[in-house]
Amino acid sequence: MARVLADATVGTARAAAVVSVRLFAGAAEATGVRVHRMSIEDGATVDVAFDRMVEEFPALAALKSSLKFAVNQEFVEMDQRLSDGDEMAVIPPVSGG
Amino acid sequence: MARVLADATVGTARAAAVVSVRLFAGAAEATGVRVHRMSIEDGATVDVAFDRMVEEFPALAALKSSLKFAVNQEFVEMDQRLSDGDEMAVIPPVSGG
Amino acid sequence: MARIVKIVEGQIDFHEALEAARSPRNGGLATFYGSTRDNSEGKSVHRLFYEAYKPMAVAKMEEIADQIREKWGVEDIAMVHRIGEVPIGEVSVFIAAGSPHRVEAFSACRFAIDTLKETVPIWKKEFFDDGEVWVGQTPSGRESGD
Amino acid sequence: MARIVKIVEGQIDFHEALEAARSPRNGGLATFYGSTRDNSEGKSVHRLFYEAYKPMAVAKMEEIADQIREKWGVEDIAMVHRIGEVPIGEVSVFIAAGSPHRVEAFSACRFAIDTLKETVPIWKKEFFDDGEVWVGQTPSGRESGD
Repeated sequence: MARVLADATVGTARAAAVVSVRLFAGAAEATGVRVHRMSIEDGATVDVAFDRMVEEFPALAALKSSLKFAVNQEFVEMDQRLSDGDEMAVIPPVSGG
Repeated sequence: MARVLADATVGTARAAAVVSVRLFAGAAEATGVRVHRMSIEDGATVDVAFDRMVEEFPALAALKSSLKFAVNQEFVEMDQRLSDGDEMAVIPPVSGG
Repeated sequence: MARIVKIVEGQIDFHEALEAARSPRNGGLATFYGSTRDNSEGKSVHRLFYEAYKPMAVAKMEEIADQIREKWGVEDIAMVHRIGEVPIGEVSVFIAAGSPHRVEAFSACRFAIDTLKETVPIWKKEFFDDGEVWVGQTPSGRESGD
Repeated sequence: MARIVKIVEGQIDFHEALEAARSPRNGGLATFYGSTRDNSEGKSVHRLFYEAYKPMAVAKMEEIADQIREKWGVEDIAMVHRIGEVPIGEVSVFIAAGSPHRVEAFSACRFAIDTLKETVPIWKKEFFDDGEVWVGQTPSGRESGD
């Protein structure tokens, strides 16, 4: 999926960004994945990137309302844009302490 | 002073109470006394007992406004009455911790 | 007279953390030990496991320490979180805050644990007789109380 | 899972006090260490001495522990005050309060030290280069800040 998209991106001359997405706790368990490298249009939002993740890992859909997101270890809103090399994190409700 | 008073008390057929007064910290240092046994009319107030203490130990006068009093290890008001065998304590501002 | 912020596996070194928050100029030192309880919402907990997004968790803890320095002038602070398997009754998080005066020490300590629980990416999983759950993310969507 | 209330000479046994406030049902344990500072209102303090009206002080501390049990249901509490000469930087008072939830542990610990400082008949004397003073009872009549 990501690969097809990357190729399409190149085809339309838009720059591609490779983003690594990290998943934790319930999100990691639901998907069976802890790190997922994804190719996406440069400047795509976290929202778009998460939708791509859901296409690949449908179990994430049920969790969406409880999740927060971080980019490069800072919490961000869903409209945050992503650049090549960014680390995006899917953050379930925290429960440390 | 206390002795004279005790004799007077007997003379007028009022019962005498022997009270021990404990002094601490600045009050003990100002007077040089830590425990003072005093004979007083049974039912006399803390206020009266303290005035007797001041007659004997004038250095207490300057401290009066900062002092609290306890009888038998409970804080009391100045109008608390004293009985034979009571332990009265002169409590400077506390500063534990 | 120092700051310690870290995430550890295995038992927390309380002595080291306390020493960081101590100083001859500090008249007050407030600490908090969070430990794993043997029950949760009436169910018996057998074991616990903590997971962290380690670099971000440390960064958020440093951020909390920065906020504490700004809010109360408290610089002597230790914040240590344990991850991995934590036996019931053992300490999972330790906070120590030292300050010349006690009000600031308490405020800093309380703020540290409250904010840590809200913002630091660490997750706790509880194992019961009949299942397991990532605290805060239950099927019903409820969030953990404390 | 116990209550410890005492006044000691010599170093406080922190381990014993912490153990009293610990329990597998307690998820939170808040502590406070009050120590003697090397300065007071800008003056260098050389040494400190604490005096107590011991039986009344213990009775008042027990009363505080009773109030804490009534207010917050916190039963696991240690309150230990050191008297006599206390070297600079050493701990003069230690409080530990354990509770299933952290809010009650903090409230209990804070209330214990605040109330102790207001009501328990213990007095501190500070020795400076140029004199000595019973804290709270100064010639000017001012009371100590904390």
